[in-house]
Amino acid sequence: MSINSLKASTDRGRAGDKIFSGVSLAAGVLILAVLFSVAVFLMVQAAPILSADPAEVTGGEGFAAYILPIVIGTVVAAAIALIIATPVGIAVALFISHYAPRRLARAFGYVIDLLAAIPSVIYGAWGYIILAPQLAKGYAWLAENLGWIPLFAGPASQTGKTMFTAGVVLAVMVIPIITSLSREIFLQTPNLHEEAALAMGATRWEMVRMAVLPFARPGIISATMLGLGRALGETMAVALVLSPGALGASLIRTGNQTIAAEIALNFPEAFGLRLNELIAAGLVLFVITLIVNMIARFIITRHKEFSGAN
Amino acid sequence: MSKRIDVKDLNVYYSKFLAVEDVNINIEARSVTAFIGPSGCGKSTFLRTLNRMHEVIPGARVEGEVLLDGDNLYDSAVDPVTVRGQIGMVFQRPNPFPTMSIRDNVLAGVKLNNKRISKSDADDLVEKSLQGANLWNEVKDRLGRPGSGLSGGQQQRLCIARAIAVSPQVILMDEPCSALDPISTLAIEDLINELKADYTVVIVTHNMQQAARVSDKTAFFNIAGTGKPGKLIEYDDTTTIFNKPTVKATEDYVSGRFG
Amino acid sequence: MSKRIDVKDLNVYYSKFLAVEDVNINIEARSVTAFIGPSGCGKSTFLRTLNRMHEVIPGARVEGEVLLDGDNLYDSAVDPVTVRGQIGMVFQRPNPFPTMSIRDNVLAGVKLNNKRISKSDADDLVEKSLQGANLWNEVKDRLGRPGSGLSGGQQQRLCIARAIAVSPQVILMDEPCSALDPISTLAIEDLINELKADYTVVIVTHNMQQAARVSDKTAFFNIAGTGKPGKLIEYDDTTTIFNKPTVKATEDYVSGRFG
Amino acid sequence: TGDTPAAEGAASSAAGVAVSGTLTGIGASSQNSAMEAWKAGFESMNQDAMVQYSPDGSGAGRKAFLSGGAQFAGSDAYLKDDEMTQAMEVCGPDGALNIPAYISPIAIAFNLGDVTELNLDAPTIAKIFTKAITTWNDPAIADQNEGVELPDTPITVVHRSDESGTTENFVDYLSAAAPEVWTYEVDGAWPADLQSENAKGTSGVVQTVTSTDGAITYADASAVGDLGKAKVKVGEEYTEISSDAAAKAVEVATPVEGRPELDMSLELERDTTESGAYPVVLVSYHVYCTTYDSQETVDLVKAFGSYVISEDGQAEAEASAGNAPLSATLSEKAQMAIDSIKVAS
Amino acid sequence: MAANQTLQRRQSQLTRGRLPSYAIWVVVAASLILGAAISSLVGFSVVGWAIITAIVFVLAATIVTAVAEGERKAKDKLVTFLVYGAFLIALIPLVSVLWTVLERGVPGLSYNFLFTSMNGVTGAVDNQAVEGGTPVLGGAYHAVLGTLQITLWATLISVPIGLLTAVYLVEYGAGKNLTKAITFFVDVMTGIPSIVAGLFAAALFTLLFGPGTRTGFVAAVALSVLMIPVVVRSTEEMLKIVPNELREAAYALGVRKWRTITKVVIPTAISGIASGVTLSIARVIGETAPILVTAGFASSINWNVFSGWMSTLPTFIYYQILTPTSPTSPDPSTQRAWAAALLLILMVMLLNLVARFVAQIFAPKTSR
Ligand SMILES: Nc1ncnc2c1ncn2[C@@H]1O[C@H](COP(=O)(O)OP(=O)(O)OP(=O)(O)O)[C@@H](O)[C@H]1O
Ligand SMILES: Nc1ncnc2c1ncn2[C@@H]1O[C@H](COP(=O)(O)OP(=O)(O)OP(=O)(O)O)[C@@H](O)[C@H]1O
Ligand SMILES: [Mg+2]
Ligand SMILES: [Mg+2]
Ligand SMILES: O=P([O-])([O-])[O-]
Repeated sequence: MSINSLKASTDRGRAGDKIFSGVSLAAGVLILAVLFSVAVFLMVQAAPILSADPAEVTGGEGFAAYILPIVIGTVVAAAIALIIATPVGIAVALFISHYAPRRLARAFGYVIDLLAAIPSVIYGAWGYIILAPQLAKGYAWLAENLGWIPLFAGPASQTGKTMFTAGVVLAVMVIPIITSLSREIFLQTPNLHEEAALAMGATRWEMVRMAVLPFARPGIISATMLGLGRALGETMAVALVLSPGALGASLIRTGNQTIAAEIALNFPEAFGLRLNELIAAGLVLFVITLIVNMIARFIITRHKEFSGAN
Repeated sequence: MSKRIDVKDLNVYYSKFLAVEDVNINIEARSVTAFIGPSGCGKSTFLRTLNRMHEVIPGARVEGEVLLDGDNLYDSAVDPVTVRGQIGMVFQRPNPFPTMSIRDNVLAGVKLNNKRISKSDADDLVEKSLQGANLWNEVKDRLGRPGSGLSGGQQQRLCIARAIAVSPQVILMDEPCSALDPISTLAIEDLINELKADYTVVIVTHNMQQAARVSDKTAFFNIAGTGKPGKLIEYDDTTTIFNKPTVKATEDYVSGRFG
Repeated sequence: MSKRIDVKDLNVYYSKFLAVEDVNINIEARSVTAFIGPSGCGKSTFLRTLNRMHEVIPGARVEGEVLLDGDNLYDSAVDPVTVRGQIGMVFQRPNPFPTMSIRDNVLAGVKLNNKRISKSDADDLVEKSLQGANLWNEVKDRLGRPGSGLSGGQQQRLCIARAIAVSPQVILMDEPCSALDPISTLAIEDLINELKADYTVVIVTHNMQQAARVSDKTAFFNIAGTGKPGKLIEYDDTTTIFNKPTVKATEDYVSGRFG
Repeated sequence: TGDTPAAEGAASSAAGVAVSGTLTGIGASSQNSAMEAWKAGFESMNQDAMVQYSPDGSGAGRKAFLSGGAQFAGSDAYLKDDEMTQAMEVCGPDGALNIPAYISPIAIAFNLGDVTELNLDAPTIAKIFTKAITTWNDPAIADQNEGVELPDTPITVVHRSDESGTTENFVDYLSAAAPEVWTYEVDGAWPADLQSENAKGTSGVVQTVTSTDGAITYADASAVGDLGKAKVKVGEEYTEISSDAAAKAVEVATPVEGRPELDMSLELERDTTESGAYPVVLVSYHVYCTTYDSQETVDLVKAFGSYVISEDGQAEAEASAGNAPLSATLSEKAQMAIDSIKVAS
Repeated sequence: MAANQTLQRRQSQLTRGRLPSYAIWVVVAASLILGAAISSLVGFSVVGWAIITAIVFVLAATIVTAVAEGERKAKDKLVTFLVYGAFLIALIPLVSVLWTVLERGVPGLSYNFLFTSMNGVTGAVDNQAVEGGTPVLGGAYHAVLGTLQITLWATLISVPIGLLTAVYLVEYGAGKNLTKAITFFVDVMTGIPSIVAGLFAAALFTLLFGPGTRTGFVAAVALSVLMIPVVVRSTEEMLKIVPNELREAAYALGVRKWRTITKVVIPTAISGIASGVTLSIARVIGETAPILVTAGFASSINWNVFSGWMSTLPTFIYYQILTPTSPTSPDPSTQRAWAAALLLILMVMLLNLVARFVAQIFAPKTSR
């Protein structure tokens, strides 16, 4: 039997591949390890709350009663943020990739990226110094004219530091995340497909809908999920902007709270069981993120066959 | 339905590079015109100026006039979308939408103008177009699968089906049979012959026999040398071009004696 | 340098879909083999199994053996990279690297493999490869420009230049002349003839005359019907295939009588 | 590039021993400004020593201290009994020492146009903060302020959104001085049932009140700026907020029972009738160990602790933070406590 | 004669049914007037006028187009308006924030601010500055250094790990269970509240090095936990859209997979990757909460990330705003806070430029 020449040279040549794939694998495993330990850390720290006497938990009615309102608050704040930021973010990305005059597009992209450059403390400070008083006027109007809708039930906050304001600030913080990733993907849409659409007599929007958006769909979902992560986990801006309180349907009244802000506001003075409680709240946030992301992944993989990379 | 095209003094640029110079040509309605010429001489470039696809490329621009039944496509008041709706195109490189199924690919253009097309009309149209492009038999069982999982030639025929589904008045085809076997090639040539009855057809081809078989008129493009612009050398009835061309270069090219 | 290829009982799948069934073929070293057959019959698919490019597609797999000078490519100990280093390929759809200049595209095989090469050697290699692909004259003044700013035919020739620049022992070409004018086509055919002296060449073509002109042996693939796998119908000396094929289907196909 | 020099001081500490090393404290943010002053003053006298203080919050400070993560804690409340027990683990059998270091009156501050002074008794204050009184011209307020023109502006209560020592001290005052009205638990968090406008941190509530007409809050006196301040009824008089009045309230406080002899945890008498005392006051402590592992640390802690409670130290703090200095008697007692700190045997 | 000629010139078929170019201005004018009318009904304000005018204009222009040019054109116009509108809307907060920061921050930017720390700056010093009208002392030099060091370390940790993980997910791990696990955890990680990341890092280092281990490096680790998911997910998306035919082209040349990835795949996606990395840096460089619990709070300069406390610009800003150095006269602190904010924004802008520059060098040459 002849020596297989195809095998002969392999070992040395393969080293690079082995190392690179090994290192990549190691990176992935490392992340897994870190995250796993974050999860363990959270669970260990949160555990005492489960066995705690309900009366000792803040609110005196057990952990579930304590966490539920702020879970809802968190979800509401994130929802407001995404409802505003997703269409705006995608539209801005489209503006930069397909609508703005080509020569200016790059500069515009840079300008929008600046939104990401602003630290969250500053968003917080801006939110309560500038934005909240402006919105407060609108809230008064809403309470007066649309007060019958529970979302706008009065009395409107006088300072404007409400759930809606917090949602708006979060939206502003999320927009650059959605925009930046979506824009890059829009720009990568194969010319061939854009041309195919245009050649059929598609208007610009039809071309976008036919070629760009389907191509970018998984990317847009990922971008939105990253934005959602930010909206759910943002701590300082919400802590500064929101005037928290009990859960309520009205978005323009003082009240509601988010998990991240609850942790940030109370952590400094937290002690003993209260600390476990706050960390358990963090764990709950984990779970929320997880559920939303799993849904998103599910949507992405369902359409995998029709991915644009082929 | 069909329209004539008259090109006057057309210069086509990629940024500063003049790719095609000074083209004057009159293409009759209800005829098939073939563009031939060596690779890189500007056939695709020129073809793309006929439905304003050229300007999609950054920096690309055009000087001169292209008249569709007397109306200048490049008039500032003209919306390229209107132009492209009337002048369909099949690209040199097949480009089905990977995110759409085969069926949706065929219907893509139709749905633009006719959202509420009934399911049965759509089915008919899909079948008719795919039959026309000689692809129906091969894909009829997998209309719901992505268009990207097709062989090269199948993709090319899919793009042809997509273009004819919208029944444009003029159809531009850039090497429509380049990836096709003789059977499919003949089918497409038949299709072109059929289309001619109602539409104006312009094709780019490297296949002299094909040009001779399907076209009424033939335009020969050539390029003098690297960096020089491509030019329309001769334009005449196909029989004339292939049998007694007036320009030496044309004769050399069609007879296979080059350079 | 050149190597022979023996294929034994090869089945090729896309996930569950059996695309090509039961191929047995022996390709001699230092010869040119042509694959012909109707569109969608599995020529490209089969060609891609010869240098293990098929498995790059998710879900795609192969059963059977492909022996390169007796060594099975699909042996589990074989590194596909080694295989591809020895068996070069030109794809049906030209795919120059958009991130690279024309020059870098030609040198891609060398540079991406991190082989050190002096500037003058590199220049020589670029010129030689581009000359071979008959592209040198057209691009010599713009070697630094991106490879994507070329015409369809130019891109195709660039990909040929890129493939021959690494001097593989076997070269697989999928419709290398599909977008080329007769001049370039002849040049590429000359190239193939030259290559034959040292290498083994396999081409897919829809052009019977081309197959007849350049190949020593011809394999005819066919497909029985939709959803059926493609099969190798007949494989023989080119002259035999074109003049007195043994199978009726082959005769019909090469003589232009179909169906 | 260099650090801004503070006052050049003599290169020796108050105790006369040259000390060196880094002293780490974590704790109340209320003390932060004073702490900056102490740091600067102390470091300028002891070139080789450095003090770092992270104003994470009292709870975080005590937690860090008890786990050995900080050598001293700043806390708006003295260690609770179980914390005192825990402290034995890091501090040795004698546990920790609570030493008052920072006294600050809490102003009841409001934004009411030209009105910059109001007389309020504890029940009225409690009613305002429980929202039993909702407009400024409510008779309960008007009766105590004859001659003051009160608008019918609605009252906006502003409280802290974060847990805080200020809140704890303020509600402690309310529950002691107006027990019928204020029935809520004394806690660093504002009662959940009384949610109103709120903001994070002292500067947050002050900012909110400043920009909201008719708003009222409670905040560290030094930070309230131009806002109106309530005079609080103590005994039969209305006492104006001042450092002296605050110091006086602390002076009349009684030591917490059951603590070691030298510990200085104070039980403030919020319902005092002592004339001239202002009982809405926050006392912030430094919590030290009774023993440390090394002589170097002991020297450092003693030197710093002594400086903080010294007349100089208190004066520096007052100049920076606008708080009330410790009285001489308290200072003396504190010095005794600090002197007792020694190396673990 | 002239009149005759105009009569003879027939209407182009291609422009038939197209609105003349002045039509848009008519709509603009009409919307302005209508907007003024409606807003004065509700209670006139310039903002209200602008908003109502914009809405009226979008509606009117869309309807006019729909009537004259058909539904498709109208939809196209509408989307165009919305896309431009979205951009303008996104500019509003940006301009507002930037204006706020500039207005309040520029007065504080001085040589002194840039090149001194807060060491020795007490409330008394600030009081003096306010009363005596002398320049505000104290600066953010220490915080700038802290920000740079901590962010640099966080980047050094997260970018390689994030990039490699994304490479693993897209290029090596397709369909494997490990991939699913990593994806799962990375997804969850995107929603970690920043303070929890800080607490985790603090707990980790307490476990490893004893209580009270607070250094810049601990903060860098905390920030990495926040950065990594952003890097992984954005890179993953960018790698996924690299056309397979480019990978095939490289493989066919006998190029090893890792070289294909580093030389072909990543350069093709570099612009998006760079954007993602900048985004992740921008995200963490402005974090406050995790730094507070991991790096302590210093008012003097520290060059060593592995020992001693550190401040960053956000924590500096945070404390300057929330616990002003002098509570009685907080203005100097506020001024320093805004100046620091401005500085931070400038730093991120610069970083952004650098990233774009880097991306430009490798980016695909897409003249076509
Ligand atoms: N990625 C894919 N996934 C699934 N099926 C595929 C894929 N690519 C090709 N096919 C199918 O496999 C069969 C053979 O395709 P192949 O590309 O090999 O044909 P071909 O002989 O090269 O045709 P052509 O001459 O048109 O290029 C066809 O039916 C095609 O639809
Ligand atoms: N995007 C582009 N930017 C710059 N130059 C280009 C671009 N596309 C094509 N060219 C150049 O313009 C010239 C004409 O190209 P064109 O594609 O029109 O050739 P063609 O006649 O269609 O050739 P083929 O038969 O090879 O398709 C060529 O020299 C080509 O290199
Ligand atoms: Mg072409
Ligand atoms: Mg093929
Ligand atoms: O000092 P505080 O706890 O009130 O912030």
